[in-house]
Amino acid sequence: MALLDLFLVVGIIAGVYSLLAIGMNMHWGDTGLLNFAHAAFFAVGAYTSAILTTPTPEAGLLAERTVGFDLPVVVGIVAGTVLAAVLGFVIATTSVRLEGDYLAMVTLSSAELVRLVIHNEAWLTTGAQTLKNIPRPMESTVATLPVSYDVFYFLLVWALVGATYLLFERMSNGPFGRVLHAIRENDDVALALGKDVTQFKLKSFAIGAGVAGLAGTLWAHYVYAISPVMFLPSITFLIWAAVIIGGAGSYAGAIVGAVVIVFLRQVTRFIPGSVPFSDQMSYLRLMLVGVVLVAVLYYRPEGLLGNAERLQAGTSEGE
Amino acid sequence: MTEGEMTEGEMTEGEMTEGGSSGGSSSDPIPVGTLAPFSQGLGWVGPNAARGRDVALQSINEELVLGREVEINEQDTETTPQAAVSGFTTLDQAGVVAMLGPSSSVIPNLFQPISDAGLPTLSVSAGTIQMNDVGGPDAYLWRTVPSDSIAGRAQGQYALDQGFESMAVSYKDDKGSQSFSASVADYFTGQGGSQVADVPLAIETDSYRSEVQEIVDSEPDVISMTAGTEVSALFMQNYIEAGADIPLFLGNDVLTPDFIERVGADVMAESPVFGQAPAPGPAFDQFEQRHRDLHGEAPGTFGAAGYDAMNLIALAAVRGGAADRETITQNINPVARPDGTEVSTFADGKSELEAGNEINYQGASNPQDFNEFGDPVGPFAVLEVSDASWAELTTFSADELTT
Amino acid sequence: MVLDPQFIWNGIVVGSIISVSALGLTLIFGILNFINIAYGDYMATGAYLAFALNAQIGLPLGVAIVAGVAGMAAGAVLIDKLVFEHFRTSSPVTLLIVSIGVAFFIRNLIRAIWGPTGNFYDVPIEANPNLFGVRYSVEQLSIIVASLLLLTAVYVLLRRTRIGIAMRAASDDRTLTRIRGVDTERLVLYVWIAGGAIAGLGGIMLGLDAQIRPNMGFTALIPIFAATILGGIGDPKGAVAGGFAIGILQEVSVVVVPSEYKFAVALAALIVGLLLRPDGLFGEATR
Amino acid sequence: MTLLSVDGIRKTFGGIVAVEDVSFDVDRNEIVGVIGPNGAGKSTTFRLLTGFHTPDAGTVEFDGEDVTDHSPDARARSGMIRTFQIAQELTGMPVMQNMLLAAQGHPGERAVTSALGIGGTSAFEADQRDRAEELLKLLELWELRDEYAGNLSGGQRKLLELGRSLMADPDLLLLDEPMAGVNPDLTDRLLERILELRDQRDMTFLFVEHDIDAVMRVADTVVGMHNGAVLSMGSPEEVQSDDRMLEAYLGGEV
Repeated sequence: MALLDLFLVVGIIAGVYSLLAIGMNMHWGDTGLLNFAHAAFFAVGAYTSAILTTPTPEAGLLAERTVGFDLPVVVGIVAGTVLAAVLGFVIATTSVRLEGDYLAMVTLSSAELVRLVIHNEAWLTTGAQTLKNIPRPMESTVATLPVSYDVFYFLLVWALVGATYLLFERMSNGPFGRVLHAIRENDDVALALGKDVTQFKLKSFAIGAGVAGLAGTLWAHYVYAISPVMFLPSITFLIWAAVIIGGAGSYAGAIVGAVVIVFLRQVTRFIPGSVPFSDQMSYLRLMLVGVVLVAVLYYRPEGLLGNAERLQAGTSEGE
Repeated sequence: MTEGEMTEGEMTEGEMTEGGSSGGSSSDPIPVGTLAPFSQGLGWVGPNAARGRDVALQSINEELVLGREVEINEQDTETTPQAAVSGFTTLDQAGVVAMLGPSSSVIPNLFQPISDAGLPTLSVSAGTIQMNDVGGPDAYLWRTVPSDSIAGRAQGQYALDQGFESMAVSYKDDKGSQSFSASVADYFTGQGGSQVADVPLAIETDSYRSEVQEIVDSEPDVISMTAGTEVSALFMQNYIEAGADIPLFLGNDVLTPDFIERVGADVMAESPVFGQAPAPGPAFDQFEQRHRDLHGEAPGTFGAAGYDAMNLIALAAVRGGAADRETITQNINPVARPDGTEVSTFADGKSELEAGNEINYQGASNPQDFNEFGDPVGPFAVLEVSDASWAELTTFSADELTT
Repeated sequence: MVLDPQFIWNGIVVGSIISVSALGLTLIFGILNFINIAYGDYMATGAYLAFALNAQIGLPLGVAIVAGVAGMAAGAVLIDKLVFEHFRTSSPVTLLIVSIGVAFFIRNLIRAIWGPTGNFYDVPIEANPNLFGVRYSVEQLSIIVASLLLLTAVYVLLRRTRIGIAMRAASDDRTLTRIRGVDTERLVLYVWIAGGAIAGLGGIMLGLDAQIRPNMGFTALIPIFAATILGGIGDPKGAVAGGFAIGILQEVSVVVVPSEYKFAVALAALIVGLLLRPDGLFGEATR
Repeated sequence: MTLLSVDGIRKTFGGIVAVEDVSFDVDRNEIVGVIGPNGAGKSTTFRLLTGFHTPDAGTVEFDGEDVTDHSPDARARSGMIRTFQIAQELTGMPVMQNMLLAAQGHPGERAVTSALGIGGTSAFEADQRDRAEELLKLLELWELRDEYAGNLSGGQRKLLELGRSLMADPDLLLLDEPMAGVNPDLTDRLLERILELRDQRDMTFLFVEHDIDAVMRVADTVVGMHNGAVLSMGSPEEVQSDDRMLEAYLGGEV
């Protein structure tokens, strides 16, 4: 049983990361947009939902937050998703018309600004202090069922991953995705064929950011408490690694990549503390992620589940 | 290797469900967890605490607990709740009977899981006042360092005793430092002092020159600056550069020889710098000596707290006669109750308990007398730098700080 | 409100560091045509190399700085041989992602070797002398002088030497240069040496003025990006001007903006710059 | 009846004049060729017509509407479709997808309809597949419909690009040097198709071309450019016999 519990917790984290990777795949895999603000969308989803679903805390020495709404969790989840999408839209409007490098720099900087705001605007977010007592959805109902809460939440998260996967697969394989793919390959062609490229890019950015926001809400309602240190840029880079390893352009690949990354980190937890360099384990883990990322790009640029033939055809001109 | 580990975990589990009493097998080691930050922001806390813990562990494994050795399973929280949650579940799954370590950055995420798992946990570093009303046997949670509100009183009281009337408060913009600073300011202003500036110090920045300027411009009698080593060092550098000579209080975390060395012994001695720390517990000197013997260096911040936490867990198991979660939970307070025979090592405690006596564990970081929320109350010392080390100026007793 | 000249001085110091660093980034971009996310970590590596030699081994600071700069120049070439060389024909975006992997590796290697906390060079801390109400330190003076020397040297290199002129040509049009018989692989080698050395120097300057942290370069990337974009990405002259503009703006902003939001000034400048002058301060045809 | 009217357009780059006071009209169902030596300003003119550049002065009217400030995609939606000098098929997409992309007014190109398959998406898609099938068969690319476009030969790519443009059902098709890098055999086929399309589908063509012979064979009107200005305009024979044009070509070829 206990091993199952561990599997459930790791599985829930993997599910949340999968949603993040699905959003990123819409940006990069489908549309070719360089998004480095994923941690910010994740954070906005988490904080929005947490603030909306908790009551205003009692005044205390540190409880500086002066807002709280105590709304149902489902409201928080929807609002967190929407607000993250809106933020994605706003960030993208500044630079989506320009070349990809600019978008990369702007998104990376914007994400840090978002974290700075969360950190400093304590009246809204509790600032550096932990925003606590976030309710878990349907906790009392689940308590009457013969399964543990983790089982319920695991199923909930993966049901949402499944639903999101199906929706995004259809979007990607439908006419909308076709335009995104065209934009990824060549903006000018899409323009010449009458596609409003900027609008499509903004939509893609907003939708992907929204899914990251959804992931944030699910995470917040699972871990009881959130703080700004949970949303460092390294999350964005890990999700990039997941998408590349899984295979850019493939939603199944995005999920597989996320699961691989999460389980890689968990497996190294079983290494006993007595082996050499165990104190450096967390750094070695991240170094390994760096090496794997570069190796995948070199040996298997299409990733685990990406489409090699497409990639081959796509670069046949040596461009 | 991974597989081997997993099998072991399952065996422990099987044994617990079958026998009900874990005292059953006399040879298997007792699994105890350490869940602390070994990397990222508070990455220096875990190693310090673990070295202190190992000093305790050395004699525990010579004497044995109920005839068994204690085996440590160490998990890194990476200072972030994500990693802390999966680290916690890993320990829970491995069947550890008690756990020590987690810092204030992740503790709020663990309140509920700890109580769900019924896994007794002793934090060795979380001073946060968010924990003031959480803890004790019902919550399975203790800490072996005093609350910031007590430390804050010590600092505030000393400032008042010196006749300082106005204070500028500055702090690293993170959870722990904010909590500490808020306590100082709250006490100081509550006793009639005035606060003239409130200056947060951003975490990842390259200078605090403008912040120092802002503080100096507010013309305080005294500055209270709370931060970890990194921010404190940079603040000190900018404070000295600016030629400021306003008395400066530092936070608990930097009262180490290492910090003096980092900033420079001469400037630290010349500047009007003070600090306050829990007055070392009765067992500190012998702990320090054994720490030097084992590791070849003096204990770092939270080392003594790690030592105490390990001893308390082991003694609780001895007193209760079983190494399981519930027994340890029910016996943490009893081994530290003030009316027992005072002991300061595991060996002494064990022999007293085996002789049928009650004990009062006197720790290295602190006497470890817990209040109803699992917080230790104890005396605090005010320190200044002389001869490249921290020297005691005065001490406030536990009574002075809690009334 | 009268502007405290101290803020301007601080801004010039910070601006010098950003300018030097932005110059290295933009040179690499000009020739290799990709944004090297690991650049900040190159800076940190330079700073740590010098730290190891100075504070840990005990060499004089000057020697340690030269060795740190040279070490990072060699390091940049080594990383190119190990990693980037194998991606020469890849798209700029692939290279950018490769550089994320490199950044992950370097930053965590630094943490594993030197630990996660900050360090200082072996420079005595003392009260700074005061001139006309402006406090300055010897290190700050050296930073400004060194950055001016470096900027002049690079300017001369790009204008007057064969290799520099080839670099500029390559930066304008890589295929054109190939046709005219410039050995692009050799150019790439030179640009990594120059870019690596400049990154190392930028990191050491930052470490001298502030402290040496594993994350120092990554945090510095945002103002550096802002300077690069403001100056027109790939344009050395613009990067330098952008660097000073951002540095001074950022330090002076504390008069009106809470200091926690100091770095947001760089971001705001970046976005305003993008919206108004997407091609940079000096305008056109850089891309 | 005039379909496209260009009036006094001008474009400079960093002080250098690329196009100066260019004016001409294209009538419905007409084939117009723009010719000129390298550097004559043909390509810039082409980009000004298609919206990839905005003129400093002058106007472009299409179908009676001033489109001077319209973006390329807006112009495309109003019926002006362009091709590229170097065929820009989307290499990582199959031939059929390249064709379907060009369909105008696709209800499924909204995210929601695409994800849920509502709003007549499938019916529209099926119609477009039929149209694409017809065109691909006409261009002898039907067998290759599932092949990635990047795997096609150079000539097949040109044909695909033509087919894709036709999928958009344009009123005016703007071709950027369609004969460049194409073997004579294929040139003949392309020209044949253009004439057929003009007659059968009532289409209008404007093309910029370096290859004068090709232009002379099909164009109704030829615009001869030199140094950014219109040098000569009229029937192919008139322009061909214009001495200034001959001189320009000779001068330009040095």
